Amino acid sequence: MEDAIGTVIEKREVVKGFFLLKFHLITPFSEVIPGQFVMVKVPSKEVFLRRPFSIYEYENGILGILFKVVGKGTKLLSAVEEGEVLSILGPLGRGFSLDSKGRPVIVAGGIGIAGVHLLAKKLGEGVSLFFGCANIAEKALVSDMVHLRPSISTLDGSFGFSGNVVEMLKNYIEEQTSYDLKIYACGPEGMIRAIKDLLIHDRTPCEVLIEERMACGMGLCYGCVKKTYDVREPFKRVCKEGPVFDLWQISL
Amino acid sequence: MEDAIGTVIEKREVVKGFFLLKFHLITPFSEVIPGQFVMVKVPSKEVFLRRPFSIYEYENGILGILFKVVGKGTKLLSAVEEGEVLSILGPLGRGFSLDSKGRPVIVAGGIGIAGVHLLAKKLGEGVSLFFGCANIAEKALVSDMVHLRPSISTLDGSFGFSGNVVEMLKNYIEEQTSYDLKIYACGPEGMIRAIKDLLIHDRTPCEVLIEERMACGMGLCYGCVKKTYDVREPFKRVCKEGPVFDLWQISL
Amino acid sequence: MADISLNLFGRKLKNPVMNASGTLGYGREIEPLWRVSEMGVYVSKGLSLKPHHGNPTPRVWEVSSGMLNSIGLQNIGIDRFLEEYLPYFSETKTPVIINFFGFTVEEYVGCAERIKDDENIFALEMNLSCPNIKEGGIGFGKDPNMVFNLIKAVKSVTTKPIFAKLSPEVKNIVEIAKSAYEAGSDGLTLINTMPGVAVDIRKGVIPIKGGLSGPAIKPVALKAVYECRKAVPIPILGTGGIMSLEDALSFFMAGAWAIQVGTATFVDPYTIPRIIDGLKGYLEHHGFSSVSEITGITE
Amino acid sequence: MADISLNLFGRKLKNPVMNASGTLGYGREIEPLWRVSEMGVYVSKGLSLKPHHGNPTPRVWEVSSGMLNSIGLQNIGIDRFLEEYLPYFSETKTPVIINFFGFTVEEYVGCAERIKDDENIFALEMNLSCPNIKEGGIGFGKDPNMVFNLIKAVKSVTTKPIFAKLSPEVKNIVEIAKSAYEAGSDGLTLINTMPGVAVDIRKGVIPIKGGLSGPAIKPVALKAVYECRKAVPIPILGTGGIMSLEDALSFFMAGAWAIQVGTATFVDPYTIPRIIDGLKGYLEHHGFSSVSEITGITE
Ligand SMILES: Cc1cc2nc3c(=O)[nH]c(=O)nc-3n(C[C@H](O)[C@H](O)[C@H](O)COP(=O)(O)OP(=O)(O)OC[C@H]3O[C@@H](n4cnc5c(N)ncnc54)[C@H](O)[C@@H]3O)c2cc1C
Ligand SMILES: Cc1cc2nc3c(=O)[nH]c(=O)nc-3n(C[C@H](O)[C@H](O)[C@H](O)COP(=O)(O)OP(=O)(O)OC[C@H]3O[C@@H](n4cnc5c(N)ncnc54)[C@H](O)[C@@H]3O)c2cc1C
Ligand SMILES: Cc1cc2nc3c(=O)[nH]c(=O)nc-3n(C[C@H](O)[C@H](O)[C@H](O)COP(=O)(O)O)c2cc1C
Ligand SMILES: Cc1cc2nc3c(=O)[nH]c(=O)nc-3n(C[C@H](O)[C@H](O)[C@H](O)COP(=O)(O)O)c2cc1C
Ligand code: FES
Ligand code: FES
Repeated sequence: MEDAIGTVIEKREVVKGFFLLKFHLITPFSEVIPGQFVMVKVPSKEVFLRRPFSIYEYENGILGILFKVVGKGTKLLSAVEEGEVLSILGPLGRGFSLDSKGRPVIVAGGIGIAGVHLLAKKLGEGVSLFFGCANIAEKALVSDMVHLRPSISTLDGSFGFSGNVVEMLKNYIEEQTSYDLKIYACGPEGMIRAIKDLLIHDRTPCEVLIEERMACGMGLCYGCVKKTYDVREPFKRVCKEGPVFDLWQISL
Repeated sequence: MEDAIGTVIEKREVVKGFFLLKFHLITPFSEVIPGQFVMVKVPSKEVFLRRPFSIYEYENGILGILFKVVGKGTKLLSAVEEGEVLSILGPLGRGFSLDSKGRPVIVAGGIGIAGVHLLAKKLGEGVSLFFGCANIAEKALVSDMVHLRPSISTLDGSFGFSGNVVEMLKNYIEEQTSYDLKIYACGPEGMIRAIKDLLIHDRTPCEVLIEERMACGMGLCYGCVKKTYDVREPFKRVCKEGPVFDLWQISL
Repeated sequence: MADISLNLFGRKLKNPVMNASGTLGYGREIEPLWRVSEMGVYVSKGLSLKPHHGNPTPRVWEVSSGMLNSIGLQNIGIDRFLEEYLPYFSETKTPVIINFFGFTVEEYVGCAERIKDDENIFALEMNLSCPNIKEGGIGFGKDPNMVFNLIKAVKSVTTKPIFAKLSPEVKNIVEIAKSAYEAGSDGLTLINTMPGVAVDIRKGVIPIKGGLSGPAIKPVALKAVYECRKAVPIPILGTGGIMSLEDALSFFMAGAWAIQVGTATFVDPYTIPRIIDGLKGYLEHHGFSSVSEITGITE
Repeated sequence: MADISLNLFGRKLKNPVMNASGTLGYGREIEPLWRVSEMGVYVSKGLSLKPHHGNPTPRVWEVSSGMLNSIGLQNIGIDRFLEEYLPYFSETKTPVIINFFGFTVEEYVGCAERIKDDENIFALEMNLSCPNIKEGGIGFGKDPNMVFNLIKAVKSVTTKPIFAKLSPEVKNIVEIAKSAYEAGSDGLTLINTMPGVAVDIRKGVIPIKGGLSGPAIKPVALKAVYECRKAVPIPILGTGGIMSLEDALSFFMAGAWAIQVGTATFVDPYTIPRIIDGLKGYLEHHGFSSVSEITGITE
C-alpha cells in the first residue's frame, strides 16, 4: 500500500458522463489484484474526504480509473487537467480470487464494468463477459474487450439483448448443461440482488464487488461495513475484508 | 456599489512579496473616491471570507490593487493567473476628502502606499509625498510617482532618509514657516500613533486610512469597528464610516 | 412561477426567506445591491432596552468553513431603532421581526414593552444566548426554567408572536424548545452561533472568543430543526450555514417553515435573492405548489 | 533535534501525539504506511464489556470541513482486544490508552475491571457520550452528578489513570470537567464529536444522525481546552479538527498537554507522522526545549 503521487497523463470522456483517467505514479504499486481499489484525493477543498475507485487498469506505474460523474467529487475529478498531481492511496482491499475452479463468467452493470475490467483482462479468452448498460452509446465502455466477445444488453433495447443483464445471464445459464460456473459480478445493488435470486437454487459460486460510502478506505473507521452471515462479527469492512465478498456470505 | 466580475488582465510582482493585480471589470464602478476599497473573493475554498484591499488605481473599468503577501488569502491571491475571474465588491467605504484647505502632505508606510496612491495621483504636482519603507528595494513601490518627487526613508538606511517616515516628516514640518498643512496618512498602527504624537500640539488637520479585520466590508456585521471620541456611538464601522477617519476623532 | 409565499400567524409573507439577525445591519446597508423588501421578512439586528457599545476588536475571525464573531451586541437601542429605522420598513412594506435581548428579565420585558403595536412588526425574536447577570451569568437559554419564566414574562407584555431563538450550547435543545413552547412561544428560531475560540499561534494568544457561524455549524443546526420539529408543534425558522438553495432545501426538509441567511451574505452579498429565485425554480421544476409541501418531509 | 517527549503520570512518552479513538482501527491497519509505535500513545477503538455490532449504513457522510459518523461503537469487546491485540502493542513498546464505554454504570465498571494491571496500558479513556439506558437514555456526560458517580465507580476498581472524554453537547463543559476532576479523573480528553444530522435533498430523507468531526468543530474544541485548563489542574488531551502542525500548536497553546488526531488521518493518512516531525522542527526553530513550554501560553 502506498499513498502515491499520481500525475494525470490522460483524460478521456469514453461516453458522455464516463471518464477514463490515467495517472503516472511516482512510487509504483507493488502488486495489484483485480477488484482492488484506490482512494483518490480530489484536488479541491470543496471535497473533504477521498473517493474510492476500482483499479480499472494497472501496469508499470500507470494506473487507470474509469468513473461516472454522479456528484460533487466525480464532477470535480472530471475537470482535472493533464499534468495535475493527485494523492492516490492504494491498492486497497481484498480482490477477486483467481484460482477458483469453475468456468469464469463476469457480469457487470453500468459503471460496474470498472470493477471487473482488470479481472476480465487477467482471465482472458476463457471468460464469458455479460455487460448490461442503458443504451447503445454505453457499449463503448467495453470497446477494448471485443476480443472477449462480450454479451451486451441495453435497457432501452438499442443494442444487443433488450432488458437487464441478469435476464440475459439467466438465458445463458439455462442453456448450460454443466453447472460448473464461477460468477464474478459488479454493479448496482438491484443487480446483485437479482443475481442472488437467480443463483440461489444451486448456490452457484459467486463473488461480488460491493460499494459502500467510505471515509478512510483502509480499515480505520469502520464506516463502510456490509452485513454478513458471520454471527460473531456480522459487519465486515467493505474496504478491508471486501470490497469483494462471497455472495453467499453477505446479507443483502 | 457593484459586486463586479473582474478578469485578471495583469499580475506583476513589483518588489518581492508585493503584487500588483489588474482586473477588467465587466460592470464598471460608477465613481471611485481615493481611499475607498474593494472586497475580493479569493478563488479558493480554503479562504472563507473576502479580503479588503484599497483601490490602488481605477480607470474605465480597469481596477488595480497592490498587496503584500502576509497570510493565506494574499498568498493564494498572488498565485492567480491572467484570465482568471474573481468577484470584487466595491467601491466601498468613505474615502479622503479632497476639497480641504491646506497644503496636502501624504505620508505612507510600506504597503500603506496602496491606500494613498490614487489620492496622490488625483492631487498631482502640488502634493508632498513621504514614503517610508524597509529598504532600497521597496522604493520600487513609488517608482510610478517620481514626478511627485517623493521623499523616501528606509529603515535600514539603504536609501534616502535613514529611519522611519515619521522622523522624516518631523524634520520637514519643523522646517515649515507656515503651518497650513493637510496630512493624509496610511500605514501601520505604530506609524499612525507616531503621527498623532507629532501633530498633537497643533492638531494639524489629518485624515488617516485605518485597517481592521473585516467580514462583510459593507456595514452589515459591525465586525470592523474603530473606537472614536463620539460619546453616543463610539464604535464606528471602518468599512462604512471609514476607512478614512479624521485623526482627531479616533481613539488610538 | 410557483407560489413561494408563506402564511404565518395570519399574515402572508411573500417568501420564506429572511436574513439572520445581526448579519444585515439595520437593513438599508445592502440596498445598493438589492432591496430589503425582496425578503419575506427583515430581521433586525439584536436590540436592547439601552444602547450597547459592543466589544473591542478583533470582532471577526475566519475559521474553516465559517467565522467567529464577538460583536458584543453593539446596537443603538430599541427606541432609536423604532424611531429612525422602522418607518423605512413600513414605507417599503417589509414585515419586520425585532430581534432583542437583555441581561436581566426586566431588560427583556422592558424592551418588549417599547415595541408598540406597530402593524409592520410581524413578530419578536428573543435571543436567548445572553448571560443572566442576576443568576451568576449563566445563559438564559441554557436552563429550561429560566427560559420558561423569561418567555412567560415577555408574553405578558406583548401581543406580538414570539420566536424563541435558541443556542446550540445546551444539554438538550429539545428540552429547551419544549419549555419555550409551554411558556407560550409562538415559534422557534434555530440556531444561534456555537461558542468557540481561535488561537493566533504567531502571537500565542486567543484573539477572539466568539460565536461560530457558517457551514461548519450546519449539521448541528439541521439536527436542532429536525428534533425540535418532532417535539413541538410550532413554526421553526431555520438558520446556520445556509449558503445555497440546496442548503435552504435541507432546512425545509428537516422541518423549517422559513429560513434565515446569515454569514453567507458576507461571502456572497446576493445569496438571499439567489435563494429566493432558486426556490421558485425548484418548486416549479418538481411540481410542488408551495414550500409547505417540502417542509418536514424527512421522517 | 528538540526533545518532544512528554512526562505524564510518571511515564515518559516519546511524543505528545496520539490518534483519536475510533479513527485508527485496532492499530495495525495503518502499518503498511507507518508504525503505530511512532506515536507517543496508541488510543484504542472504543471498547465495551460485550462486543457491539454497530449501526446500519450509511455510517459516514461528508459535510463542509468535516464528516458525520454513526459507527455505533462497533467493537469486538474488551476481552478479545486484550487477548488478540494488546500483545502487539507490548511487543512494539507502544503505550496504550484503552478507550471504553457502557450503557450502564455496571458496564463501565465491568469493562474497567477486565483491564488487568498490564504495564503496557498507560491509561483508560472513558467515553462519556453514551446514553445511560437506566436513566431514560440521557447521556452520561451531560449531567455533572452522573459524571461524578460514574467516575467514582470506575476509579474504585482500577489503579490506572483515567481520562474523562467529554462531549461538547452540554450546557457548560467546564462544569462537567469540574465534576470529573472532583470524582478523581486524572485527566480530560476534549472533545468528542458534536451531534448533527445531514439531509439528502434528492431523496428527502435524513440519511445519517451522527457525530460531527473534523475542522468544523475545531473552534469548539479549542474553547473547551482553553476553558477547562483554566478550571481544573489536570492534563488535557486535545482533539477536534487537527489537520496540521499549526492546528496542533493551537491546541497546545490553548492548554493541551498532548493532542489526538482523528478525521485528518482519513484525508491524509500521514498526518500523524507529519505532525510529529513538524513539532520537532517547530520547537527547535523557536528555541523551545519542550512542548510543555508552549502548553497553555495563551492567557
Ligand atoms: C470499492 C469501491 C469502488 C468503486 N469504484 C468505482 C469506479 O471504479 N468507478 C465509479 O464511477 N465509481 C466507483 N465507486 C463509486 C464512487 O466511489 C462514487 O460514485 C463516488 O464516491 C461519488 O462521489 P461524488 O462526490 O461524485 O458523489 P457525492 O454523492 O457528492 O458523494 C458524497 C459522498 O458519498 C460517497 N458516495 C457516494 N456514492 C457512493 C458510492 N456509490 N459508493 C461509495 N461511496 C459513495 C462519497 O464517497 C462521498 O463520501 C466505487 C465505490 C467503492 C466503494
Ligand atoms: C480598508 C482596508 C484596505 C486594505 N488595503 C490593503 C491594500 O491595498 N494592500 C494590502 O496589501 N493590504 C491591504 N489591507 C490589508 C489586507 O486586507 C490584509 O493584509 C489581508 O486581508 C490579509 O489576508 P490574508 O488571508 O493574507 O491573511 P490572514 O492573516 O491569513 O487573514 C486572516 C483574516 O485576517 C484578516 N486580516 C489580516 N490582516 C488584516 C489587516 N491588516 N487588515 C484587515 N484584515 C486583516 C483577513 O481579512 C482575514 O479575515 C487592507 C485592509 C483594509 C481593512
Ligand atoms: C456578525 C454576526 C452578528 C450576529 N448578531 C446576532 C444578534 O444580534 N442576535 C442574534 O440573535 N443572532 C446574531 N447572530 C447569529 C445569526 O443570526 C445566526 O443565528 C447565526 O450566525 C447562524 O447563521 P449563519 O451560519 O447563516 O450565519 C449574529 C451572527 C453573526 C455572524
Ligand atoms: C469514525 C469515527 C469513530 C469514532 N469512534 C470513537 C470511539 O469509539 N470512542 C470515542 O471516544 N470517540 C470516537 N470518535 C471521536 C474521535 O475520537 C474524536 O474525539 C473526534 O472525531 C474529534 O476529533 P477529529 O476532528 O480529529 O476527528 C470517533 C470519531 C470518528 C470520526
Ligand atoms: S472506509 Fe474506513 S473502515 Fe472502510
Ligand atoms: S466588515 Fe462588516 S461592518 Fe465592516
